[in-house]
Amino acid sequence: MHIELRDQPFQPLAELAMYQAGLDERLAGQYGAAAIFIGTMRDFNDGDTVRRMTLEHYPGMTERQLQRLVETAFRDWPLLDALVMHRVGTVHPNDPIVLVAVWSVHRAAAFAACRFIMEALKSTAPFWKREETVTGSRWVEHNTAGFLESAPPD
Amino acid sequence: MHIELRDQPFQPLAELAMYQAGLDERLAGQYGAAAIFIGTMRDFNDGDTVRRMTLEHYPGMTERQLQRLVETAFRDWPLLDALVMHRVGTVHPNDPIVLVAVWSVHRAAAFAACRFIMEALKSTAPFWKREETVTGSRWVEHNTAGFLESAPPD
Amino acid sequence: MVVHVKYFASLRDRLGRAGDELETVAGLTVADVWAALHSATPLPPNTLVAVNLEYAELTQSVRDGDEVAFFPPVTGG
Amino acid sequence: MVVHVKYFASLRDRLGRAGDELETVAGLTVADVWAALHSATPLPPNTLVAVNLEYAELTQSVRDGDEVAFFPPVTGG
Repeated sequence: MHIELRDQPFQPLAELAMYQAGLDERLAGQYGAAAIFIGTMRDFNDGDTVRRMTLEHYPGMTERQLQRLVETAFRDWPLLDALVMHRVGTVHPNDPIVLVAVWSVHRAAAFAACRFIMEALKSTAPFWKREETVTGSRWVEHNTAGFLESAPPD
Repeated sequence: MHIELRDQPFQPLAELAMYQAGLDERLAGQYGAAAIFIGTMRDFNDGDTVRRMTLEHYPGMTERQLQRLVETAFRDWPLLDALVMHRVGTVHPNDPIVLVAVWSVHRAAAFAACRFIMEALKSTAPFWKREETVTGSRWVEHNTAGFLESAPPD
Repeated sequence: MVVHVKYFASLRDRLGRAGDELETVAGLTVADVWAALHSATPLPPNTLVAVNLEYAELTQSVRDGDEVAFFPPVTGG
Repeated sequence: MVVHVKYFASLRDRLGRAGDELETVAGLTVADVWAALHSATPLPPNTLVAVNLEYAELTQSVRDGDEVAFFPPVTGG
């Protein structure tokens, strides 16, 4: 399990490939499923063009809270490994913000745990976004709903 | 949208990075979420060590069925792009079997559509696995349940 | 009419061949095609059926030149 | 006792500072800490609270040396 904050741009797929190489030394043949989420900065929000964003966090508490929610996922699903990376500092459109990857024997646990970690991160990890639009800067007031929007379609 | 069968080992993260580079030329700043699933061959199943596996498919129908289920996902969720790759032929433990990646503005659609595509692929795409264990070869009878196992824990 | 019949995976192994060419009269359903070729072997339960690369029901009518496939539950992914 | 108080994001901007050091008597709750520092400013609705880097309730007791943080709903990910 690895949790890391990054204050410079990072490449989630490259990070994932590196992590997976180390994981394969320990777990090759054991995991059947990896569920991965990558969150990327958009250049628009609430109808406005966003040029830049600052990600503030609470040093110490953020890492602890991420650790806690990943441990909760390990307790609730049969997971083999997990990787969480999150940007802090100044981010620009198309910059990756968050990477969550979860490995398990079967896909159901991997999907569910990856989703759980993202939702728990969004609602409990102490990060705050301030957006810079053409008209000035503003704090993002709240995150979009997660599970509420995700029901399978009719 | 891209759907591809591969008859030789492939590297999902490298394929994803290449695809993403092309996608960024068209969609940089538009997508906020990528949900990705990678299925990998395990070296055990139903209590037995599995040394090798053959993935048979129905040429023509398999591609058509994959196309159809990805189109269903595009109809049911606001997706920006999707990539599906699947192995056929002989695979060995730790070889990637399937890659599903979905890009959307928000995470809820990305997660739900990625999950939907995997479940629909598992239950409708004409692939069949024959495992070789120490005691001989056998056809895998049925896939594990998907959505049934995935409810959030109590 | 002629119907091109295909079998896959464990069903192909069980029947000992990958397909059949059936010359028959018009007006058959998918179930009739199976029965015409395998009078001694009932269609195994859970067998899936496709006509011209699309999933189909056993009651679907078959036309001259159609490709009809029978296969066990799929196990990809 | 001394309580180390921190503010984040829009709440910090609103208060015009990142924190306070509160010297006070023992026996305060988190809510009392806020009231002691901001008698003129009710705690904004939806404000989250942490004590020593863990989420806490407003009713939690605060001890000498504790770090108490107040912040708006989080928006990471």
